[in-house]
Amino acid sequence: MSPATRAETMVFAASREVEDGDSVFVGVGLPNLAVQLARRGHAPRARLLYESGVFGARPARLPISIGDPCLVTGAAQVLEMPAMFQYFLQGGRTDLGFLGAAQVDRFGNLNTTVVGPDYRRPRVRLPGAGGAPDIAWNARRTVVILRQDRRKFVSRLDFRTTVGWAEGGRSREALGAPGGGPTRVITDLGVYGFHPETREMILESVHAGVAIEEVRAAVGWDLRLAPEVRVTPAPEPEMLALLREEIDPKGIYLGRPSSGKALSGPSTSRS
Amino acid sequence: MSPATRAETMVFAASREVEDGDSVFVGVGLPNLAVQLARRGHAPRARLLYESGVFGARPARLPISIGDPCLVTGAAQVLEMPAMFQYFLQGGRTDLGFLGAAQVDRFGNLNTTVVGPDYRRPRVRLPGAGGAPDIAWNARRTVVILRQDRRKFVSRLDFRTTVGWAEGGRSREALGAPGGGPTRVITDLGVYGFHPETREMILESVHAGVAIEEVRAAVGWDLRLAPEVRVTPAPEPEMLALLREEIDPKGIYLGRPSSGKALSGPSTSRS
Amino acid sequence: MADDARILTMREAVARFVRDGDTVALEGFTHLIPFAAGHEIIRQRRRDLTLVRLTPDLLMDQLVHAGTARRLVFGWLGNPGVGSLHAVRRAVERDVPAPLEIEEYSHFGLLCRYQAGASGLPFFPLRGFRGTDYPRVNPLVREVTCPFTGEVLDAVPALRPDVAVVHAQRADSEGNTQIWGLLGAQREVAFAARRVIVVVEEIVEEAVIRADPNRTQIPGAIVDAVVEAPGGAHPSFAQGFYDRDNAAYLAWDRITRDPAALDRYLEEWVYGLPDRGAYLERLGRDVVNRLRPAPRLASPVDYGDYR
Amino acid sequence: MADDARILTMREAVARFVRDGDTVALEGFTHLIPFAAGHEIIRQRRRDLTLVRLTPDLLMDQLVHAGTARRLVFGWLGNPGVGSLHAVRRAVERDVPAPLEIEEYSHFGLLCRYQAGASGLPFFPLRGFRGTDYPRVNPLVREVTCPFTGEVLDAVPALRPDVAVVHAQRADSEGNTQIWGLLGAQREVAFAARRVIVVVEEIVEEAVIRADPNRTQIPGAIVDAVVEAPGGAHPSFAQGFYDRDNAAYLAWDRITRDPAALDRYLEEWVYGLPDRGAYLERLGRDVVNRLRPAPRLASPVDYGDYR
Repeated sequence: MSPATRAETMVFAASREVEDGDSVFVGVGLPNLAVQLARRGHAPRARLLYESGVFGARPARLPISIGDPCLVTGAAQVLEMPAMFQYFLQGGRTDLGFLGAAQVDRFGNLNTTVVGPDYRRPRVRLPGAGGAPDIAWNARRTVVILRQDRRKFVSRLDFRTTVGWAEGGRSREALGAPGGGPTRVITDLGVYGFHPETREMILESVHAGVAIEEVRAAVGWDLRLAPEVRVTPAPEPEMLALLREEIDPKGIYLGRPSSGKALSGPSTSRS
Repeated sequence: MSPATRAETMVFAASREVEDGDSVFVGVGLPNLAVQLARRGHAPRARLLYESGVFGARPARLPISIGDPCLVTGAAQVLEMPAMFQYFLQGGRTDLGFLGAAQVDRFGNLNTTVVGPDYRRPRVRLPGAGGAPDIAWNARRTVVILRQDRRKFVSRLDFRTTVGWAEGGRSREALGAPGGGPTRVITDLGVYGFHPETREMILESVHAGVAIEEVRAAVGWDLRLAPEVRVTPAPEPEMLALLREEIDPKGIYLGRPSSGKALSGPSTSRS
Repeated sequence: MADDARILTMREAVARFVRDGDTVALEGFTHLIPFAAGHEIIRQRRRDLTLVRLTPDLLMDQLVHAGTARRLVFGWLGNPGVGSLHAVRRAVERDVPAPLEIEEYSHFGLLCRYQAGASGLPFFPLRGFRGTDYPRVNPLVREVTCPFTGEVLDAVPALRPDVAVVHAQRADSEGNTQIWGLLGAQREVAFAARRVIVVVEEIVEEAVIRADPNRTQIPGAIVDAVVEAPGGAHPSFAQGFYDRDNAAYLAWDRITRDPAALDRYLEEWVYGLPDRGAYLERLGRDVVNRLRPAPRLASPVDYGDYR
Repeated sequence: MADDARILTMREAVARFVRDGDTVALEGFTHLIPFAAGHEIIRQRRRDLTLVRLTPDLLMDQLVHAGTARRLVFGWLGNPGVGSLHAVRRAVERDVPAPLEIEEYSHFGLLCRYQAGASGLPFFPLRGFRGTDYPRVNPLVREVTCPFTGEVLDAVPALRPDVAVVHAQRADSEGNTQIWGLLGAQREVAFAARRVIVVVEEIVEEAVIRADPNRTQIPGAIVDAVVEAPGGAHPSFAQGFYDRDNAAYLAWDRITRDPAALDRYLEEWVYGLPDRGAYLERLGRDVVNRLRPAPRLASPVDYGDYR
């Protein structure tokens, strides 16, 4: 079997963030693969939540959107959206949320609204908030997954759609946020944590074959490193086989290791 | 067929308050009989609502409480109670509500909470509010049904559970109430309306055989009379037969005209 | 992926999750009243409870008379369709056998407290107390001003019970719970509570639940204990399983007026019995059969197999 | 007691209940998107509409390109799982073909606006905008202070659309409407609206609805028109009836990038067809058959016959 690609390593790293029994807001694309992988491995009782109103989904195919009918059939509960947001999210019943973004800053705040300095006349009009602000605000842990480049890791967001650690330090707490804030940012280059005091993003590991300079070049601020930047653990062979053969057998999100092709645009979008 | 009793006349008068197509908060006992009668007569499309969460009930037997299972089977919709109160009542989707009371004052305000001057040490602890305040506040029309005596028609309530016309005049409006306020009070002696300006209760009709002095004796304030106090219309024979033979065939609420016995205590309670 | 750790006997569930001094919400609006659970709370002699219920009825009369309660939070107090709760009234009117604090709302007011609790909000706005005497006697009925219209509304604070106890028709072993017929505020009180005990007519395979996910009211994620207790809502009813035992409600009107009769009732039907199975045996097969309705099935619904 | 006066053709329903300048909410979260109704709004050339939708998608691209909209109120804007809505983007980024005002919330923010509208409240409190840039760009995101804790929360005002349009699986002739699968905010938007148009896969006998009253999402009391339009949610899905036509979503990504292609699409699929029946005919039996899932029935439920 060929070694894990960077994208596969990213998905595997994300899957390690899921704890058994967690109620997880999933989204589609890469986070979905990560949670499916976790459920097949160390977290068989993780429960999948979707802002469309589904709790305990057991999709029989790869869902195309967070409102795919395969998420409904066989689920434990489907409820109206106001109840999903009020009771599961605002009510503090969510352990983990996965989010994507067009821009992320050093404190894990996210922009999915507009690119460009003028909200009224944006250079690019992005989808907007969806459920992301509420997932990030309320979940006990939030993990951001995105493919990395310098235009995405910015020193200043064009628009703050979703609050991570706000201005760092205790500023998130000062806003009154009940959830735990972002714990990890996972990209196709490496894995980041946040400093426990300053709440600034810290490079914790790089994927096999990625140089730290390559990472620095893909970050728009002066990136802090962990005292020891490790190499992200590679997926165990059986996990990799599962990912390739059962979870994304057509390579819709991860491509074929041989071809390197994959659907990238929408892969971390939430809807 | 023996002529209508006072209780039967009361139920018939109440049934005339139902308009075809109305969404009506019913309660059990006398209001239920009134609405059933209306549905069999001039208002076949009146829809029965219960604060227990039922819309469009078609009970196959006389319901014992507002949460009787016979109200569920065959209903058009059953929803959770918060939705019932928020969407049907507070949301302004109710045309008519029937209410009972332990005490009523000249402005149609109701007490179902305590008897005695001290709330903390009541002479009689009554059931309390239930859904009555919200029905009276939000329904476009409210009709109060109760068996009348001087202890019930009081000059001053011991506790105001439910707002009718408040202090009269435009005081209900000043409180911000969206519903239309009480339109009728119907007892076993007569039928009352409210003065369009002062909002004070006015005797409009007495039931056959009831003297105005008998009514005055059962009212704890100086009762106003309509310019012409009529005799309450007697039920048409076919309506009376319906009431006796089909709607309350066992005489649970109305007794048998021959025996005069009836269940009176809970007959206008809501639960 | 079934996990049976949550399936407990009633004795275990109450012993583990209901503590002296707790705020305990026992919900079920006329329907699915958790009598079996309430009786176990009496049997285990819990004390100083704050009992919360939209419509305190026979069960509350029993819990109060048995001395479990320090405080009662409610919306409507009575024997529905029959009369008064005299045990509660003795406590409120005359401190007999002991004083009982009361905290009183309309149904809607208490429902809004549950909703705030379930929603992680500190308060909930509503219309419904203006012009009434409730704000005068209950300091938890306050005002809030709309930041758009300037209108003054009522507000109630969140209620987060330590424990919610609800009865339901069926659940799987993870606690995914389905209710049909009157839904009361079961879902809201469960989400509002810190611990949740679900009592059901039957524990079913998860496939039964998952074949109709819209029917699920309470997700397993928030359930601590699942107790199977068929007939556990008697003398109230369980839609499709049994009718209200109206004779028992009528009989209560005599029992509740006489403290000695109430003592005897508790001795015979609560303290003297180990569990709901024994209760049903004592009640007799005749009564159980009499209360069973003829079937009336829901219309079929197809979710489709998407793969 | 059936009353068939509410059963209308789509043409009649839109002609009667959707007016130029109206605020029109078209709901259905990825599921049951009211494409057939939206196409009729385009066909009748409504103008100056304020369109409201949690997730504007292909349908909104079409409505905006066709010139029906003056303003868009939304929570997430995109072709779900595929990409962008370029017609909407052209209008927002470059005023092409005409300017489009936008008013933007999170999903939760807009859901709370519906809930306030449905509940007769002037506002709804929530947590979710603090620390974001939304209050800066949307003056309808404000603050409210909890009268119990002093905590500052976010608040949004009630939204009461002139018209709500929802698609559903089935309704009776009085408009009692049942939905299963994703429920979105269909119930809330219907209660919030002044007029309600329900489009269904099938109009059924009232006995079908009344055999499962817990399944009813929208009561007939608030429904103005019931339109039968099988397949009316295509290319989105109707749980149990058909799957999402993903090929159509992928194809849209090409169409939406090219205004001329979008013109051709509207000509062929909207203006050039009288109704949804003709649309399905043009789509072809093969597509319809391909999208039909194998059956997966809900588990039985017994309501009991109480008499």
